[in-house]
Amino acid sequence: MEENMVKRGNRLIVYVPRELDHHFAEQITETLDQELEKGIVRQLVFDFSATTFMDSSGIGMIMGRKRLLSCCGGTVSAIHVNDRIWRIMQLSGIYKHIEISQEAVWNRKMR
Amino acid sequence: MEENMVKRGNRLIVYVPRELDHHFAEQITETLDQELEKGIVRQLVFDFSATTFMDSSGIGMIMGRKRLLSCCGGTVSAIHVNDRIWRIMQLSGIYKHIEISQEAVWNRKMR
Amino acid sequence: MEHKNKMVLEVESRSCNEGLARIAVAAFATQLNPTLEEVADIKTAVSEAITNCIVHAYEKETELIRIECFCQNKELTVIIRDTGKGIEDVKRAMEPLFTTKPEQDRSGMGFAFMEAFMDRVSVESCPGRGTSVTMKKIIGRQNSVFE
Amino acid sequence: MEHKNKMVLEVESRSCNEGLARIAVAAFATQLNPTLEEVADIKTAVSEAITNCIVHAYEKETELIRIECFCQNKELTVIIRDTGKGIEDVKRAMEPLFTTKPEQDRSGMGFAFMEAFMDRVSVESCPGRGTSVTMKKIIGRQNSVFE
Ligand SMILES: Nc1ncnc2c1ncn2[C@@H]1O[C@H](COP(=O)(O)OP(=O)(O)O)[C@@H](O)[C@H]1O
Ligand SMILES: Nc1ncnc2c1ncn2[C@@H]1O[C@H](COP(=O)(O)OP(=O)(O)O)[C@@H](O)[C@H]1O
Repeated sequence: MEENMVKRGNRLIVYVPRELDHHFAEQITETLDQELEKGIVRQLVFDFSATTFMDSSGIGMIMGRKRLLSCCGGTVSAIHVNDRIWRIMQLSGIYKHIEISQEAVWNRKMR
Repeated sequence: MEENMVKRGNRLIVYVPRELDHHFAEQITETLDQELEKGIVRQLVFDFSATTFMDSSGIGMIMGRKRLLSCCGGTVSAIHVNDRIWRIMQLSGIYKHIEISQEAVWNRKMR
Repeated sequence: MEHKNKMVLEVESRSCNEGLARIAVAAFATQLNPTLEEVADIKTAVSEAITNCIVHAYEKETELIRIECFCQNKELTVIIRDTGKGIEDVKRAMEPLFTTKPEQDRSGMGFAFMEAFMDRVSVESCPGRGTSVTMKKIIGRQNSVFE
Repeated sequence: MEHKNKMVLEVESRSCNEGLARIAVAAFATQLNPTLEEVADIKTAVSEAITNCIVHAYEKETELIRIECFCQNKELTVIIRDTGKGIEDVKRAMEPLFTTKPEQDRSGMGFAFMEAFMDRVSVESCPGRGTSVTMKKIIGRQNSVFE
């Protein structure tokens, strides 16, 4: 899981897996919270470029991290979100709490 | 199904579906035998370029058509067969009865 | 001619089986010629109901979840049954944002998503004995919740 | 830590369910990290056993086929059960090229393929009461029949 996170200063990018359900949300939370507890991260970015499926467990995972970061003024955002996932984020109301960008991936990096 | 067969003189090409199991073998047999009964076809070609799965029902279907055509000196062949399907044909011994070509598809036609 | 078919799937309440259940139900739905959007709707709804069995019905225990699928002409029915904890107040449980496990990052949107993505959702539950969630969707009608 | 999991799938004996059964068993096998070759082996073996239930066990009837999958560490077990016609002489039935339905284009290679692609195949049958085929395969050992 660790190879799916990249830290740059106080910014942490999480590369979300292909399917973000309860199973994978729990795995991400476990590693991510260890990182967040260090208290350095202020900008948390979920990169959805590889993700084709998400359900309400994904929403819960993101909102939970948002709550953790809010106490210290940190921000959470989701980038490279496809149409389907954008609509799920709309339906859930999470778009009011985090920044969401649908911008396509131009320069898809090798990870 | 009919759009998956092309007749040119006494030659009939059957474009085999993605998965050639008992279900699809029965469907092909139904249409194909109507054509073969007309007694014109002498060269029957199964084009496997789109096919990724085949089991023993596919072998049975091909051997059955081979028997039909043998009475009138007709031939059966399989073209654009991938590695997996080629091995299945080997295992079954069908390679002794029909001509098999693994040659890749260079000029993949739109069907 | 009428088209009918049936499938029953039983899996253990392990989170690694959530994806398996989605794939199997989506494969069953294929015979109704669904659009990609409809397949995604079905997968989301199934994922919500299966997750609820794992998280709420059985909590830490490994028990069986039963998924029954039927189709009749254009209608798909999926019933997801557990023999777990049950729900005291179904009406309240189905309210958007209601959850009994906020500390486990549950969003309370599970039933809301099932209702958004399927045509009909009904829940029967008996506290201490289990829950069954019945979901129906007409395939090929193009009534996406997003339109 | 030991890895264990279980799935039971029941489908009607319709030929359109052959693909469904392959997909579900392949999805179950995913947790063992199979190679593409191993997935293809499993799909072929499952396809043979399911087809036999449809063609031989139930003939024209629509009855249920039960597919049980287990995994324990690296070993996958798939059991396919029908309650159909049964087999009088199992040893003979398993001989390559033996078939009771040559007129229906059966090749007699069904059991031979199951044995070629799985590590172990055992068949129990009771004439008039049904058949069960148990297949086992160790995943990740790279013992392809083709090598
Ligand atoms: N199968 C179930 N067994 C027991 N309780 C359940 C079940 N499904 C849902 N519930 C209850 O209903 C509540 C709302 O469910 P849901 O809308 O899916 O949100 P969430 O799963 O995020 O809590 C859950 O918090 C739980 O208390
Ligand atoms: N599930 C089953 N129920 C009854 N008979 C069976 C079953 N499976 C196999 N058989 C018998 O065993 C024979 C050999 O099976 P198989 O090797 O799969 O070849 P095929 O299916 O091509 O006939 C069949 O022809 C049939 O008589």
